[in-house]
Amino acid sequence: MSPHPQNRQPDAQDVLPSAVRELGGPSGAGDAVRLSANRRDFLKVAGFTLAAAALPSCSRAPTHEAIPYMEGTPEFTPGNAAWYATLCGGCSAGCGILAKVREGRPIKIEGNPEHPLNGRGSGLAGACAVAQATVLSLYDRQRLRGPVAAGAAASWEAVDKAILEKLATLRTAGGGVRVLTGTLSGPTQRAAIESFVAAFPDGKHIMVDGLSASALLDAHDELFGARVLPHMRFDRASVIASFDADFLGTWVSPVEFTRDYTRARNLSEGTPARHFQLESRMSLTGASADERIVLAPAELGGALAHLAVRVAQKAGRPLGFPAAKVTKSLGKALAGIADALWTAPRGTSLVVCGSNHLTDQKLVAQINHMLGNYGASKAETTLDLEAHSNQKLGDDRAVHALVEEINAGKVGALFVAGCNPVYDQPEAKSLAAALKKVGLLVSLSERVDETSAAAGFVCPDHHALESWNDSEPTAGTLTVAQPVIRPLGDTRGMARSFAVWSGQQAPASDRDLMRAAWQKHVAPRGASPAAFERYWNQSVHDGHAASPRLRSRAQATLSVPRLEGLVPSPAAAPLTAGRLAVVLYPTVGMLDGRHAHNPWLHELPDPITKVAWDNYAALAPATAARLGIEDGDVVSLEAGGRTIELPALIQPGQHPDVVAVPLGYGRKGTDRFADIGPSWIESEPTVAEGGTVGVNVSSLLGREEGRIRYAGLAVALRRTGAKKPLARTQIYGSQTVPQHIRPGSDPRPAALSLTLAEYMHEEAGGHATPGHAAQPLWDDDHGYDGNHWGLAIDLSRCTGCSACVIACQAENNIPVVGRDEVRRTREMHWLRIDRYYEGEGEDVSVIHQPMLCQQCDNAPCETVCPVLATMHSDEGLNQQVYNRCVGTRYCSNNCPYKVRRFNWFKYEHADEVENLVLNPDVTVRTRGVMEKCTFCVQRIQEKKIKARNEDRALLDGEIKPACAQSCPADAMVFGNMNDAKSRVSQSIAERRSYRVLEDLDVRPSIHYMARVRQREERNNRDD
Amino acid sequence: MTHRFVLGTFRSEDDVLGVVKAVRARKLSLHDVYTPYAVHGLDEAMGLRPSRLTWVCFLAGAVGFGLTMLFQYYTSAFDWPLNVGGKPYNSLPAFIPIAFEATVLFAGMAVVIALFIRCGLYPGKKAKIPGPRVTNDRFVVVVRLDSADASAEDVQMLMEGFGVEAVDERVGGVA
Amino acid sequence: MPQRLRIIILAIAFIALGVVVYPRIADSRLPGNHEGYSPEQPIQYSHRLHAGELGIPCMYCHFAAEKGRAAGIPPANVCMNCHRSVAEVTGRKLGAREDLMAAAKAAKDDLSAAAVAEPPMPPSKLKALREKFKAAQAAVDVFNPNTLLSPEIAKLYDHVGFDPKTMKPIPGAESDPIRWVRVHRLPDYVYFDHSAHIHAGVDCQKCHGPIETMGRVRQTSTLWMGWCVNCHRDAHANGVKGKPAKPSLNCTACHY
Amino acid sequence: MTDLVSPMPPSGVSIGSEAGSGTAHGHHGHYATLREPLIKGNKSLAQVTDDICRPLEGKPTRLWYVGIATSVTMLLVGFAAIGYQMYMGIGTWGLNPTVGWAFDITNFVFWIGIGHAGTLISAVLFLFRQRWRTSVNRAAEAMTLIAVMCAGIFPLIHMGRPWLAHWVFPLPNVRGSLWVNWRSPLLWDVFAISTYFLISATFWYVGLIPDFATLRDRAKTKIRRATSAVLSLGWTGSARHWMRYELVYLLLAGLATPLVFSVHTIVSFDFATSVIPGWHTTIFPPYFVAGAIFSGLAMVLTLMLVARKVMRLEDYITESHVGSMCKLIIAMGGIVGLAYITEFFIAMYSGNRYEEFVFLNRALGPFAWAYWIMVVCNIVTPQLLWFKKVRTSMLTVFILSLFINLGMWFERFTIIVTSLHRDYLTSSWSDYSPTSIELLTLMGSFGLFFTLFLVFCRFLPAIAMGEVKGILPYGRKEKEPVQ
Repeated sequence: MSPHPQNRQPDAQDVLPSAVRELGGPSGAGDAVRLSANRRDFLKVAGFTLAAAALPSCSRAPTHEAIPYMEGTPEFTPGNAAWYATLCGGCSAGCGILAKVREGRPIKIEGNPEHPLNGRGSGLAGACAVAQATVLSLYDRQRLRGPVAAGAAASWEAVDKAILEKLATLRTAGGGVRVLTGTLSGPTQRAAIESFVAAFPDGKHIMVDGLSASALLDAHDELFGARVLPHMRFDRASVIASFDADFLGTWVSPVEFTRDYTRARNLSEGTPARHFQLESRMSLTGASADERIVLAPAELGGALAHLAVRVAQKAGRPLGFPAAKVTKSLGKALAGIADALWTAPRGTSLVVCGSNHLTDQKLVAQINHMLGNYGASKAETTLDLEAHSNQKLGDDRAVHALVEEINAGKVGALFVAGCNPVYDQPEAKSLAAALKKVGLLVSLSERVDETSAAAGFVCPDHHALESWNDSEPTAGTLTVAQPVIRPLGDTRGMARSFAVWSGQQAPASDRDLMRAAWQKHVAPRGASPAAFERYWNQSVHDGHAASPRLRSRAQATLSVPRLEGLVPSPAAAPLTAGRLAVVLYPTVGMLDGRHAHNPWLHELPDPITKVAWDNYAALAPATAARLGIEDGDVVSLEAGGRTIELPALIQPGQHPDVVAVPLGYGRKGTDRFADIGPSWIESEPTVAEGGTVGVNVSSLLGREEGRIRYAGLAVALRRTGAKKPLARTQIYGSQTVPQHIRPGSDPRPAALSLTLAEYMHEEAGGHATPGHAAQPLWDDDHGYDGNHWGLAIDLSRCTGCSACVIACQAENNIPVVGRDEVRRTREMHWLRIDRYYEGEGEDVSVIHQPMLCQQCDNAPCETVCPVLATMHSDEGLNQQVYNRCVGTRYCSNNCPYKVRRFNWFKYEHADEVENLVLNPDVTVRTRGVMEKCTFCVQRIQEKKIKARNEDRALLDGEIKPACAQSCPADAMVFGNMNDAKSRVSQSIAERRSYRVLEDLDVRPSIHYMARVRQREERNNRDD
Repeated sequence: MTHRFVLGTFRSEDDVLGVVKAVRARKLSLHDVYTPYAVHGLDEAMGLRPSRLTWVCFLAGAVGFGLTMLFQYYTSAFDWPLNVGGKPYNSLPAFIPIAFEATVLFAGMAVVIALFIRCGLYPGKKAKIPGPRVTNDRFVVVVRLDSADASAEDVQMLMEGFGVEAVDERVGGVA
Repeated sequence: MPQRLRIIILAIAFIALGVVVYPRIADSRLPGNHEGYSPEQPIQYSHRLHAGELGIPCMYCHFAAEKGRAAGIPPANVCMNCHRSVAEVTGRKLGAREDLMAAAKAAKDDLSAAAVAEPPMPPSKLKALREKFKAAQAAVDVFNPNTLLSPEIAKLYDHVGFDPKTMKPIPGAESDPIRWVRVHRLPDYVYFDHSAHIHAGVDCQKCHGPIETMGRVRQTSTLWMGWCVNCHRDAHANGVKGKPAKPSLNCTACHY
Repeated sequence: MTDLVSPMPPSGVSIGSEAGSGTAHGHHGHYATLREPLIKGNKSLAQVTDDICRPLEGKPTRLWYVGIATSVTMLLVGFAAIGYQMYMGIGTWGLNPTVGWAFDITNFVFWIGIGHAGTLISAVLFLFRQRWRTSVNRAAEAMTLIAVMCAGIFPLIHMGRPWLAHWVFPLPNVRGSLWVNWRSPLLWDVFAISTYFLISATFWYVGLIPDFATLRDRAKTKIRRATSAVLSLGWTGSARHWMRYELVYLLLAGLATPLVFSVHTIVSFDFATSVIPGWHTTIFPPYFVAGAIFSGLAMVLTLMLVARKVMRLEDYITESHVGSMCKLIIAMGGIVGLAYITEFFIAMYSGNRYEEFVFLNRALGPFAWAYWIMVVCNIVTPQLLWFKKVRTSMLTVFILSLFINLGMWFERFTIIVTSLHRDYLTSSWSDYSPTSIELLTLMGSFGLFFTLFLVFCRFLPAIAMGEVKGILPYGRKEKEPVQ
């Protein structure tokens, strides 16, 4: 294509046009406006594209075309980004996001800082890894391009006609019509479905959550008379006790919780909240806890009952049952927790539980009630039942009933949208067979998945970024979705599909449908058309809205819960010898498996295990040693005739009776990833021929009282003798070097932690840095007179959630390299999160440390580059010039932090659709070139030019690298270190602040602030 | 004017050394000596002046060192000063290894080129040798007869005293 | 000595060869070196006429240059701001029918000559000539003496769907994007921001040359890195038009 | 003339007064019993010429054909591997961000080290007037050149974009001008290696000129005459030329001696000036130079012992030559062993936890096997050479020399890989294992080495005739001062 391929690195522009054409013509701007509120109809927009029509020969000047818009629009300046507020489609939490759109393509997702849920007006714009990765799934080639009937592409007219005909017979014959969806909290879609099912004599809308919180909802239904989730306000908590709830990782609304949790634990404002975590496996939340107590799944009910009795004793309200028997150490720990909970002011403690067992959740509600944690919104307690949460609405028992109905052949028509029961329900296997009996099975899935494969009709919904939609995460608060790109395929919004199938005249567009629903359900009653227009425009612009009308509809009973007859569940039978209790859990990236087609999330290492591209059977070190199992040994888990084979992984901090297995893997269609990554004589494909990424373990799920049981199933575990080395990005887990090589050595001082007492004590907590001040050898030639960029990372705030990793990947065009390359520790993430274990056996502490280019002022990497491809800017940036790099890798060898990444192969690939996600402001690196974190220099340049064009100085906080920008915990602060008033300077001046490997005198520009734990013993301190 | 040469072929270096000394003692013009290897002491026996190639070597080395140092200083501290790893623009100690290598390179190449020029050696030059065996196992001492009346016999007599193998008289050149 | 002379001549020839050949190799390997590049455009738009003779400011059409990275080629509606009422070039007979006919005849002659040429021409060349003739013929056919429509403006109208007879948009007409040929193109790893330079007071001509005198746009500068850097250095020392400027000399000013 | 420039050793061999009698069988003088003659068989000058030129002029032996076929096969397979690597990317090597160099730079340092013995024998021993060097210096110099070529491949192919390798030279350019980073040890390497190659090649060629003249004057075929005429540059053997020639040879030896020390010093700077524990060590320059000579001598022995058998040069490369080299190996091995102990001691003594760990990790960590191969081969093996029985058994010496080659390769591997794979942050600790491509590339470099060496033996005089003749006992009286 060009005469000098080595000098030319393909960028996004080169691959754009044909891909756009392929996907149905040039895509215009989003259909609504954030930046300019006066929305107007677009005239024909040809899209600004630059075509590279290469000459066949080695001409010196290949012809490039420049094709301008036919009709300009004030909204777009080619080369500048537009931002639109919309709704995240990553999970049911309903966070508000901003989508960055360049030349009609969304390329980056960020949190909406003004959104009441995940932004809450703090200026923080956190978005989790999943939210940010959804932009990639937009460009997924495997998404259906249009409706499918009986396995063949069909037109919407034909499909609608066929469905309506079948429905007509059902309407008269009276068969059951069921709509099975994931959690839907948005009024528009709910109204559409409700009016659809209302048209049938036996119509019902059932919601199901792949990660169920059914017991929690049912417990509140039984106790308070409202099947709702209280809105948990971690920011108001001073003591948190979590029983197996991974609220920072995957539970209910992790971004919001992370934000609130870190705010409650802010060290600069009084005593930080204390966090106890009682869990059977090592979770992300457990990693952040001050005190972490390991218990077996079977002990959980007993522990809760024990705690309830303890608290009740303090409250002077004896419960009707005695304190359950627990082990001595657990009893001691629970006594301490009870003390802490009780000492905290009423309404400021919070007990949460991830169990899907009704009694457990009732006990938790009881404890919270005794502690005064329930209240109305005004009461400012930790559990808000008035503005309750709608983030989980699934009802396992209803699903169970549906499964039985289907098996009994009572269902005439089943519509499945936003869920995948054949994949994630325990009865998956029988369900697949039973579904054949359903007369009309319609899936609205965006792709052919386990469920839609059985469906007669697949009527694909839009991608979230193509949709008009809304969500009501908490009562009265709406997140508004507007499309940020014209649909890439011939898809149709779910609400509109149901409107069409109700047989009435459906509105012309998704937007009209939503406006109609808003007029009916959301907007203030009796608003004038002009007032509605204002309300609508403002809501779409902001991406969120308050609806007093919806708020007032929420009726939560705040009466004393009915606690009579609460009987703690009997302690589960102890495991028979040789059996282990299986704990199935979601991972940060995969959740319930809905993101299994997103390569970014597959390559995102699990924050705890650091494994990518696979699930595994995690075993405690003692258990593994007892069974003679090593990392990567394939083991079989067998229970009730079902056998699953998985590679083993040794996981410190896990209960020895437990085998923990991630959910969400083994999805149909993931064999597509066989081709991802380079292929050469010694490479192994990411997925074995015909296989899937990981293994589906839903057959190990149980059902108990109709609810899904995730933990406790007894399995027999055996070694199969096969080996499957796991792709891990971190091989060695501790800061202490191996004892057999250097006995008795202290941990290395990379990620430091202090106890709260040490921190409070000025001298002890003073600069945590070990070592001595280094004497520079050279005179200092280089004053940084203007800006001197620096980053402060607070290890107390960092939970390890990995949002920054994906933010960096999306912002900086970081390639996906595939399992084999990750196995060779060649993942390309510029920002990795180091996870260190300290301690032995179960009693393990975890510390996370984001590690990225430290932008050293005395950078060892720069000195050794023979061709000046890396050197220092006068603003303190360690610059890497890709086009100059010849690839000696000397810089990487000489980097004490090993944060440089090398393009071992040609990682950029020719998928023109997927390449639409590339950021045109960052060069796509070719093979043989070193790359690394640049502090998002493209953002620095953009803002600097903006400020200079406006003849003003840069504001503190105006520039945010992608990682700092995305952090829900506000753990990263970027700014000018020369400005004493900047936030970063103030953070650096904090006495917890230190620099990693400072004694090498490399003068990093990244400062870390030591982790502070509220516990007694010193853990991991170098002296 | 055309010279006449008397060529004596010898079999051992001791004989050569002897005859050379004798020729010079007789004040005969010693034109040249051809040997298959470097005979030590022969240059002094022939009374050759020491070569000045040493100076070429030294000067070229000095030039190499100076130029390289200057070039390194110019490019890194003057032409475009760049901050590399916080080191000063003029990182003098870091320039020394390359300057040293350049010194050796310049000196070595210059002295060899000078040798070729001084000895008139170049590819394709036709070697003018008094006989094919001087590069194998014979030594040839060439005495030039300066005057027309000088007698080749005298020279031959002298050479025979040193066990000459063959004596030859040539006009115009040795080859 | 002749041998020595030969050696010296050889050495000089060798060095000269290096001096001559090396830069050729070096610059042919440089990406983005299009100095002198002046491709034919789909519409023969003349900067000399618009910017030079008519004095339309650069920023009227290239308004994006002030706002962001790309100067942007104006959307067709910007052209139509004027050309909805200007369909000819005043004071000139750019599209005179006689000229067009002469051009068509010349093209036909070329074609006929080529058809009987000995040795026979390659079919691709013949095809190109035939296309040329057809285009010239079409220009004659399209020519409407009543409106004195310039053939180049006619192309514009064609692209946007505008009827020159009525001087009104054709209802329901499909527009067809104009595929301009890009002249100035930096390699993909170089980021250049027009707005920063314009706000610093750098004239367009500094990089683009005397564009107001060009009938067809030609790249007048090498746009090599050294060329950019030297301007930055100069502005660093002397400012831009007397106004102090601090242009960056960092790598990341352009490369990221 | 003083002793300094005397061609005769103090206890040199001399012959009686029969000089000039034309006999090739002079009898030994009274010193004869004190030391073995350097060249056996009491050769005449013509015999030397005949013996050394014989392999060039005759048909090669069957063994030669077997050798060249094997080594060319290795070379081709290795270059196919390199081609594959170039086409696919460096990823075909088992490297990762933590271990950014392994086989590539190990091979590079190994081959550069091999080269050092050649220069040592030709230049350093020349300056020290070690006359036994004349039998081996030509081949040793050729080995130097070939080894530097083998070494030079690796910095080139280890680059991610080798087609831009010319950027490491300070060439005039239009980038502003953007030159090179003079502070980078890798750039020093570029200059050191290229200077080393050029000077070694020059030295070697200068030494060959009189031998080319000899070949020219005895050539029987036209082609041979023409090529040797061109290559001999018209050398006549004139005493004036010999005088300048000897001076230049001396100067070159004087230049090559500091050069050879500087080259491995600079190679060691690649590591010593870095911040990586296990690399950042001040002992590296002498340690590397000693190690280089040690490995080079072993390689010279390996080659010589084969060559004397294959080329029937037993009279020229005698047991005493081998013995001398064995003694040098003992000395160098001692230095290397001392360096190993010193760096270990200093690491323990420094109190630097990173430094200390790296060395313990070498001995006890995942690459302990490589470390112990290195220790056994490099410290234990040379000690066997203290025994005369061992030294005089050519087969034993040959096997021991192979062990030292192996050990020295593993020394570089240990330094590079074990230091990198577990450096400062435990989170980035990594593993390394070579891929087939790397193994084949290493094999290819040996293929290149042996191919070029066999070609050298076949087409060029493997022994410096002019120099050997200069030390023959033939035709010379006992040393007497020249007036």
